[in-house]
Amino acid sequence: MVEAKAERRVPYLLDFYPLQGEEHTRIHPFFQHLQEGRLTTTRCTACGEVLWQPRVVCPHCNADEMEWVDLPQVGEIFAFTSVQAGAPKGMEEDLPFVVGIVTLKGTDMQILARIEGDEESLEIGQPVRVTVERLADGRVWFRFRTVEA
Amino acid sequence: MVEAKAERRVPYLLDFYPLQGEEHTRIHPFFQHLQEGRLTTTRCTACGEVLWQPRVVCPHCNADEMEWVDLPQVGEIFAFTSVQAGAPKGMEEDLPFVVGIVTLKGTDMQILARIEGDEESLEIGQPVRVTVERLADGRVWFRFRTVEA
Amino acid sequence: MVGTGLTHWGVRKATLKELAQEAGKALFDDVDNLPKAEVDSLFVGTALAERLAFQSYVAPMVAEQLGIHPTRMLARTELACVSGQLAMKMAYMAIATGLSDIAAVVGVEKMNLPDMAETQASLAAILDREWEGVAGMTAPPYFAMVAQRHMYEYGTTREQLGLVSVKNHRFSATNPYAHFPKEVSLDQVLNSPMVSTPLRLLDSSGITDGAAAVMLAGEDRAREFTDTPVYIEGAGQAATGNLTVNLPSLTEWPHMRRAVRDALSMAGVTIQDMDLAEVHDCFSISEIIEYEELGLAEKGKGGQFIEEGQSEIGGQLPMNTRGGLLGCGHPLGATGVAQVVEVVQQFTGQVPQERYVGGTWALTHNLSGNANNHSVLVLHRDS
Amino acid sequence: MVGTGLTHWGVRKATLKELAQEAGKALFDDVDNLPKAEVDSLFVGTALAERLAFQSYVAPMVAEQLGIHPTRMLARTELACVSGQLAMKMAYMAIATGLSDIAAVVGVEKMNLPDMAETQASLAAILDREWEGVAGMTAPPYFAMVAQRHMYEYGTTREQLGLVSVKNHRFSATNPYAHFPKEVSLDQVLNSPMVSTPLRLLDSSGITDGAAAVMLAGEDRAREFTDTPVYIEGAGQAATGNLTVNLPSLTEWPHMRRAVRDALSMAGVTIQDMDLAEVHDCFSISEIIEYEELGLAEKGKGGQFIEEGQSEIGGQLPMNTRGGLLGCGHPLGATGVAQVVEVVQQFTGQVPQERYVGGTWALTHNLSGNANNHSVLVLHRDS
Ligand SMILES: [Zn+2]
Ligand SMILES: [Zn+2]
Repeated sequence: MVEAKAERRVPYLLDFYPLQGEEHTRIHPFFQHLQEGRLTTTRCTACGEVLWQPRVVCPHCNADEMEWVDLPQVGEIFAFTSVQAGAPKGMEEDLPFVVGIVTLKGTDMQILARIEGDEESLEIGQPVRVTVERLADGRVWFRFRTVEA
Repeated sequence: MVEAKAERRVPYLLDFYPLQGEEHTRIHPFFQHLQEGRLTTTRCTACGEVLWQPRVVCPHCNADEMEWVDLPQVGEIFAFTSVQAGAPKGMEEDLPFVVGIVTLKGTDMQILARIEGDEESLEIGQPVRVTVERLADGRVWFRFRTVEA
Repeated sequence: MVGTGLTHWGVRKATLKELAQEAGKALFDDVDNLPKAEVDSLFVGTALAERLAFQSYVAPMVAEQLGIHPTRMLARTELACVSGQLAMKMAYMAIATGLSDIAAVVGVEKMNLPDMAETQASLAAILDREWEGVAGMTAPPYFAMVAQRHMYEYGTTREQLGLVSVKNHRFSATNPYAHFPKEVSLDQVLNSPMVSTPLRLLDSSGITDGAAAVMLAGEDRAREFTDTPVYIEGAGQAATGNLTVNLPSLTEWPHMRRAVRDALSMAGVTIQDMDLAEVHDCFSISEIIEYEELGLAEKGKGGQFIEEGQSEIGGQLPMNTRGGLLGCGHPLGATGVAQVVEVVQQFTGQVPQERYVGGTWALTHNLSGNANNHSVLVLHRDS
Repeated sequence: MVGTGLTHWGVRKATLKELAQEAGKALFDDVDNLPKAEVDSLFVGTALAERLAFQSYVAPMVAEQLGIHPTRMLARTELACVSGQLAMKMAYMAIATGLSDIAAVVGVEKMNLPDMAETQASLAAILDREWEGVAGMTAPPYFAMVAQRHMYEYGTTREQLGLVSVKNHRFSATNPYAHFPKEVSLDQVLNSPMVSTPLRLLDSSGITDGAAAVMLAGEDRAREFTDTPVYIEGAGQAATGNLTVNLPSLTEWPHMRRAVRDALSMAGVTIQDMDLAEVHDCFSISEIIEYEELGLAEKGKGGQFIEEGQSEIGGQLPMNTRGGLLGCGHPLGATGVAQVVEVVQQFTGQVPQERYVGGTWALTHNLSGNANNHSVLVLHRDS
């Protein structure tokens, strides 16, 4: 788990994290699941398509009956970079940080997120696991961290 | 003069007041003049056109040699409204406030600004005078206030 | 146009993306024999997504939400309250030039934020932020001054303004997609909270989340998808300003007259040929002035026009039968598209009997900012 | 195109409005026998004015800054780094459909703020803010991963990337309007500060303020204003995505191939007919992949292409003779317009001898976001 920073209230104009409650988004279960440590997405009950990110309408068959499915918690790094300069407002103190694309185990689904861990030792193909990032205001997000192969 | 509010640093995304220094704008003399209590604008030295707002290129003749001219400090109200709800971020405490269009004396030039004074007593045609608004960070802006006819 | 789609409008518990998905579903359900792969282009009208949704580059995002992969054109248009009509016009041009065969248009806006003062600050950036927004100017104070001058110059009454809202709410009461689907009385309008003197809450269009969508195809393919295609036959636009104090007048909008004239002339018709019109009633005073600039009422007599019921069904020209911006709300980028949706649904008999007009010719009008820009489409269904 | 205008690019001590005025002056000075009143339409390409200038609804503002009053069309296009080319394309369509006779196009962006972290936050909103920006993603990390994969899959070398920057800075050294008007050595590139591994500062286009403008007229009127009109003969665009993880590949851009193919085919020419090209070198890796997707280098051999000097003057196809985004900087909305300006100035012999190519056929290419959208124009001067 990634610890919350000290609370700060930024304008919505500069707040990168999605608003997560039922009053803000129809995919609020995603965030509830993430609170529980589960990485999930939607599956179309009509055509079976599983998509990233979660949807309310299926782009393939136009149905709008979705069910929530768990995604693998582990995967391997497909690409990554260490950001050394040019952080967006609110992320200046994070520099340097690593962002990467992870292929989830047993799927061809990829997810982009921060990757925790020693940048020097990262490489393409390295195994990683989801970890939950908790914000001071109660919201959650996710990152990956390296694990033993 | 309108007193400055307590200092607050807002993101540029929510900062309504123009950046006023030479490093930010080619019309920085406008703000310097306003610091001195003068309301000025540019006059095209090629075709003589006087325009609001100040320019760096004349829209009429395409020349870019401008000179600064003083505008009348007084004028009369052409239209006004008292804003009672829906203030932009940072202006919530100003509610209710009056905004109006003022025709500058002896010209057909109009300027839009806040109007200080008892809203109930305002009327079309009422005489007003420019007053300088000073921000805590040293920047300036302008409003009008009612004066005796 | 070969199909339409609407989301529910209001203070929606949904994101910009989710609104786009809903509009896409409604659209593809309506044109159910059109495979998504045949949609070669997408035009997205949205005004303030960069600020209100903290999201730029909305066009490819909407494409992904709809599940289409544009192979000919992909564009986002922004022109404040005209953003949606501009997307329509760009799609029209793309098809007319052969740069697209089948194009989707989506107008979408998410306006309600947890901190509405941030929404208002963003709306203040539609006017010149440095010289007008800084004074606290947004649309309501601008149109309030327009109303003040119209009352001062022509004797227009507070009651006449209110009647516009009464009419448009009567129409929106029959529109399940509207933000405000219920009737209001003149008393209710005149006693609603003051927003910016002399305009009250019920003189003002709402701050609304919503989306609207239309599918366009060229004449050669339109009948594959519908028996009753509706065509864009005329387009006109004119602008001046930009600062409020540099407008020719607060109460006369000569550039609207020009846009109307050009659009009608391109279509080879006159205003008398129109069966209905959707005009930009962002505030009650706007519709009053629009009666005048459409050439239906003499200058200064717009108030009398509504009193006489001339913009009602059965009057000289029924206007805003979907409920207008006053009744439906005004999600900036969606409005211009939703007006076209109403016209198509009127022409094809898809509206409730209470507001049915039908017909074969219609005009849609949007203005933006401090009314410094006016844009008009003329629509036609082969009879 | 019958005329062009550029401002100086860089970290400018000027506002968005002032940049627009400067571009307007340069444009009208260039087309000095065209009265402003005859310009009936204006198309403004700008990406992030809502955030970086706290100003929406930029089109009428730019009209006022230029002193024109559009009576036919007024529009603002936004498509991130393609915003400017999209404005060009909309003007082309307006003229082709007769909705405009003479149209100005202005691309403008003010990007440098006192707090550059706010600029970066706004740039992060070009990618999907909720699912990618939130992770700290902006363009550099995206193209850094593209570079990592291209090196991993094809053995492209750090030095090959650097050579793109060396070439483009050699060109920008002769361009007084460029943000970075001086040559750099390969050593300087390889030792410049790291931005996002493996990309360094000199692999990256700058954060630049600037504007560019073009005047368009139809074939029937163009020769009133110039003896050497340049025409848009082809246009292509294709998009996919939108999320980075939903792209078909990081290192292959099949939708770029499609946009190139369509634009060339519309013009009835092939890539071999081109005399020069302006391609979107937002990062050094971008130009390498573009060699491949233009069909000039085999897949994976883009690095070899620059090593062999094939994109230099005298090579297979000279590219980015104005200095590209690497040498000129990248004011988002201005770039696509400035590329067209370079082509026109090349065709009409208005560039310094050191970078003169001339010719009669050229291609301009822009990509946007995470390269999920590619747009191409083919330009021609009657010989
Ligand atoms: Zn499905
Ligand atoms: Zn002049």
